[in-house]
Amino acid sequence: MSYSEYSQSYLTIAVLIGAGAGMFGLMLGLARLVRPTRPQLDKYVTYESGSDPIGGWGQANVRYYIYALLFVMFDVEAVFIFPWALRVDSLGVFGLVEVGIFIVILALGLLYAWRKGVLRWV
Amino acid sequence: MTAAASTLALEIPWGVLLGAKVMIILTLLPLTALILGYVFLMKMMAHMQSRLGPMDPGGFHGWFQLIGDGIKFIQKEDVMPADADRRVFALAPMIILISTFVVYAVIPAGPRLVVEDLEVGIFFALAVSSLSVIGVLMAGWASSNKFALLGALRAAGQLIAYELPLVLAVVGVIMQAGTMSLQGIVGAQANGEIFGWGAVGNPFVLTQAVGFVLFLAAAQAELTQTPFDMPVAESELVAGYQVEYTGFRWLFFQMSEYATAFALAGIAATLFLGGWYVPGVEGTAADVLGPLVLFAKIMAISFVIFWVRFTYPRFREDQLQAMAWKYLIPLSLLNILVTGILKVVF
Amino acid sequence: MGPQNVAFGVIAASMVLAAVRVVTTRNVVHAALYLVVVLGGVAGLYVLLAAEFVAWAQVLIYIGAILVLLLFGIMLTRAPLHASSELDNDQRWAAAIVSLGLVGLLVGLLADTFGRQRVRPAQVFGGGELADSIFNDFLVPFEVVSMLLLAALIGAVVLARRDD
Amino acid sequence: MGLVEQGKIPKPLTWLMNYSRKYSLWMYQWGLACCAIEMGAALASPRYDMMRLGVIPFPASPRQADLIVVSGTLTDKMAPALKRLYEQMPDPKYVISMGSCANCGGPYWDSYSVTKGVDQIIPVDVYIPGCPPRPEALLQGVVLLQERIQNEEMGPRWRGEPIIVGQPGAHDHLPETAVAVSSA
Amino acid sequence: MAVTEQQQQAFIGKHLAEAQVAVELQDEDMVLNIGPQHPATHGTLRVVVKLDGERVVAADPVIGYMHRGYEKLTEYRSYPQVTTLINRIDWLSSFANEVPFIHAGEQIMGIEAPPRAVYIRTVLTELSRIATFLLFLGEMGAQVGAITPVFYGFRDREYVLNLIEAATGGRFHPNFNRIGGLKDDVPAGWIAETRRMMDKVFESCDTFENLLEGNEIFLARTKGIGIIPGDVGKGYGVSGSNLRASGVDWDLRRDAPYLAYPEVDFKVWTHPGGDSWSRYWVRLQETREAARIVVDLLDRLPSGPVMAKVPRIIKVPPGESWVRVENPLGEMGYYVVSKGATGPFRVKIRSASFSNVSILPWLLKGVYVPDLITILASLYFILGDIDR
Amino acid sequence: MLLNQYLILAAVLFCIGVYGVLARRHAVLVLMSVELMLNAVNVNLVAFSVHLREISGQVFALFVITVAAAEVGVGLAIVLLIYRNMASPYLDRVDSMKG
Repeated sequence: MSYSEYSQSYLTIAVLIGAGAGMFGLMLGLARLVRPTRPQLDKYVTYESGSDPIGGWGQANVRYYIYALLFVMFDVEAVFIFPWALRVDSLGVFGLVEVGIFIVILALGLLYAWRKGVLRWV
Repeated sequence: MTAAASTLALEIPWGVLLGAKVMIILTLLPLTALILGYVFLMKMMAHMQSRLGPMDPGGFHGWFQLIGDGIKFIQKEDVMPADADRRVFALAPMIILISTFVVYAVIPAGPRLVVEDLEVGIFFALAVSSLSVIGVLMAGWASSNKFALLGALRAAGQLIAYELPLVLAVVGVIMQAGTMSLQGIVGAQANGEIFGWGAVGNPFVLTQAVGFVLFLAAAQAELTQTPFDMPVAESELVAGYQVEYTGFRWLFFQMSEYATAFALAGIAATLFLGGWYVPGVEGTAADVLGPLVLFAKIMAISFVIFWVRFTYPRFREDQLQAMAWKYLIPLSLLNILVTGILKVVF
Repeated sequence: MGPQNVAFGVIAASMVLAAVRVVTTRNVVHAALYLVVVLGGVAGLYVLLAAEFVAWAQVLIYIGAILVLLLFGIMLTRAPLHASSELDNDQRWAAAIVSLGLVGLLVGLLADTFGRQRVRPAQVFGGGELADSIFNDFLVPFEVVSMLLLAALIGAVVLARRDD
Repeated sequence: MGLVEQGKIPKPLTWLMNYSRKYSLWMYQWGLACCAIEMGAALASPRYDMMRLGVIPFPASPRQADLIVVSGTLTDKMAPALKRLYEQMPDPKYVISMGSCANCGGPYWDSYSVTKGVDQIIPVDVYIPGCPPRPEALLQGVVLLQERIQNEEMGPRWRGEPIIVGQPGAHDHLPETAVAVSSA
Repeated sequence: MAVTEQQQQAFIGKHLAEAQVAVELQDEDMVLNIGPQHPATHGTLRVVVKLDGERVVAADPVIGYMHRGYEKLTEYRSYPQVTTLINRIDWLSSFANEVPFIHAGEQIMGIEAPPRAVYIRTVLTELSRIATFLLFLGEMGAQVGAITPVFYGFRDREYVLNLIEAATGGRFHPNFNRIGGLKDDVPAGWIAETRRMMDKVFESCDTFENLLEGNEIFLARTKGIGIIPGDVGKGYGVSGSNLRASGVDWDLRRDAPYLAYPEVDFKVWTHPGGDSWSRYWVRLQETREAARIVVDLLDRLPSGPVMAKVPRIIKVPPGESWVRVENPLGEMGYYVVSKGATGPFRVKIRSASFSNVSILPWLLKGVYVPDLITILASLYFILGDIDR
Repeated sequence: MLLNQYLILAAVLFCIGVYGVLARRHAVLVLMSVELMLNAVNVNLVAFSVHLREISGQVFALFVITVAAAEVGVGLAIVLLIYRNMASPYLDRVDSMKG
């Protein structure tokens, strides 16, 4: 694939992204023409089952952080595995062993997290 | 597409072609959402529950139902909570929509019918669809609503946890096909053979059955469909991160959900079921039949997705995460290693 | 002025604007979202440079993973919905002077060194070429990367775990 | 200001919009008392299956709902919450008052804690008598509401003006008990 | 007893939650209102929960959103009018509600209903039990996220409602009981029809067993969730299936016989688990058992009148009576004081759900939000029965 | 395209990152500024890789991304620890080591 063909296809992608945003804007603009606006006292109150929203708003649980962290690590791993997957044949046994070690080391991390109990809710 | 034009012996200028492509994708997005929503959500669910589903709207079996919903949502007021972060709140659905709809660009529907056959096609699709997490977090945070925040965190936690099996299940296919281009993967399946018997090609569902199951399970979770619908669990979080969204903005969430279902089913069909390929059809005939074949395969896969959705109760958040981390991800890593070993040995 | 240059201009301008907003905005979540723009812009630059695989790796890892991690981090530290004036310390002016000085210095140096050298992407780099390079030339770093990730994982788990 | 309030929507488009509003009544999953069970039967029982009429019981939050069926006794303690939830629904929105309690207090007409009629706090489009009304009655109420939506003027509804029915026109043939005056 | 200590903790936790709201949250907890409008609360219950992430630190049910002032209203109504009203306390099993009040009246007046009336009352009570539990079986699925069971629940419930309607004229609130008997006899062909429908009920119980019991996810969501130990349950006054699911073998139908129950041989189902699953399981078994009781009673339905001799205008002589029965939701009791007028002087209602939800602050401590929903669904309360 | 386009853009990004690191006191914002700097480096690496027709630049960019992932992971864990102990995400509160 030559660079010019390549850039054309990405131009298409870029135009698509633009068109997606355009459609979003267009539809909302259309809706704006038609829809009513009727301010009512409670309409802009945050919904909380019909009660007054009380107290501080929100924080997350540290558990999610650990999941996200595990995800980042394995995502990075996946990105390294992809190129290898393209060249399994030419890299042969050598590549396989390399990637095997790579995967096993990261799997150790998962095992560690598992053993440490961070995959449970407590 | 380019070559489809040349078979018609027409030289279509690139700009016109681009416009046509964009228009096709733009119409496909709501159209697929409508089809999936109507066929599965409205009708199939109703019949599974010994009901009829919408019958009145439009006269014939309620075909107008979802179109009517769309037109109604245009007329709905756009409400933003006073506490909300207005810009972020407004933009979140757009991010989710775009992350879905760019994926359509790389799914081939015939030997020459593809918007852009990127060299890194499947990787591109995975990367772009991972952006929806940002949109979900934006929506949940900007709503200033506790249900929304809890829902967004659950959704994000779930989307990322199941992103991995999704990505890793694809690796096996790439290993077998030796390319990341979706067109190339279809080609590899069309020309492949199993143990010297190549009559139906080599749909990777046969050799990558584990990968296929992993992919479907992960897709189910990515779509936040039951049993993985914790983020938008009605009976708990009301509507999760979408709770404060009204009117058209909310419709965009729904549309993206069904469009994503369609796109993921399309990718699954392409990766594992041979995409547009059907044995015996080649050349221009494949360009005509290809979209229909692909559509049939997509509907078959979507049927499974929605079947599961209407049958199962939902997991609890920790069970859901445990399933991803303790079963799906180790299994997909194992799948990669085994595929690699087999590939290198044979 | 080729189309590539136009694209570059658009991307660069939005990146710089967003980057400035990252370091000046008074809302933490907004900063993270502006960072999305910068990171997306970087991916765009990679695409322009025909580094296709790296571009989408950037999107997958940086935006899809690292930024989500950052957002989780922000929400764990209680992200307020409204602007807060406490995000900056009192060294703003000093910092501005330092970085402006640095910009001047670097730009001067670069202009002097590379002048009008051109960059001509000739070949598109998908993943395959990267694999060849990684598995032939960078084997040790590759394995070290996995050790690094493992170490980071263990470290972070130890740090973030609540012992109750 | 939208086009509807200025009356600039052409007639066929008005018809289409009314038609789609009519068949896309997303109803809020929420019940108050006895009637809620009959409402549930109308929605979830395959025999009645209100979804046939395009009433989708999907949203659990008021933000995506078009229709609220006040099904059951409204108490004075609940009334502010009901009003808030009603107001949190985006316009255009419709209200069906289901059952005697919601209409007028029903058997609790002399109770100290019951609001005698939900129309004291929110405008009602259709009243359904009964204690509780059978699911069929709710279906009939929905059909009446749909008829009203099909024939309504969008402008007044958009502006939130009182909607008077009973003038010569579309609703003459309807029983008086079922369709009454709604005021916003 | 362990209860008081935990009760105290729950109480302190609740007040901490309230104090926290007053002084801007200091730590990582947040206060969330679940209800009065929320799909999980079956109407208008409001549970104020204090959350740490997704864990419930303290939960405080706020009731009264459905309070209609029953006990006051009964003071201004005559006996037949009160029967109309109390139908609507527990609106799912209306017929079962009428029985204890009518019994109380009959006891004070010294009247006994004829045997045929007693039998039909028993049959109708069991039918309303089936109707109630079928809804529960479907609803429980819906609350843990399965969409389909609720439709089956409603579908099969119609069979029973049709029977009740055929016999009493009212699908929902029959108002069929009179002091001294029943308004009417059952219509012709009703008995055969009921037998046929009971077969369908058995079938539908099997369906639910297949749909939910064999489902791994359903098991994972309910097993070990919301465990009520037997003595804690008794301490809080939990009754009915909820208590039997905690292994307490206590059923008023057997232990304090009324209606025709002494003449029926039926099994009181218990389960030692005490968790949401056991509550589900016990109710499923009780649905079957109720259908069996119905079939059994129909076989031996005595003939004769359905109304004893009572004056046209009922005046109950001065006196008082306390009647309690085993309703589908649990123990329902009426304490009726009469001063000789056409209406009662004072009625005190002991409703099952009120006591059942009083265990919530204790039970919800430390569970996760999804489990909270499961627990609320499995306790199975009716708002009217809580608030009256 | 000029090589310097990329290099100068990277330099500007880098300096914005430097400003952020110096001027911000919210720990997460400092981490974000570090990300800016790392990305600037990556742009340089890839630009040179293409300019010199040498793929190792891109491999290094991947490695840098990896390192950034590890850095953010551990960095945020530390921030969380600080937040938990000091109830504040601001770095200048962490001065108990100061004499």
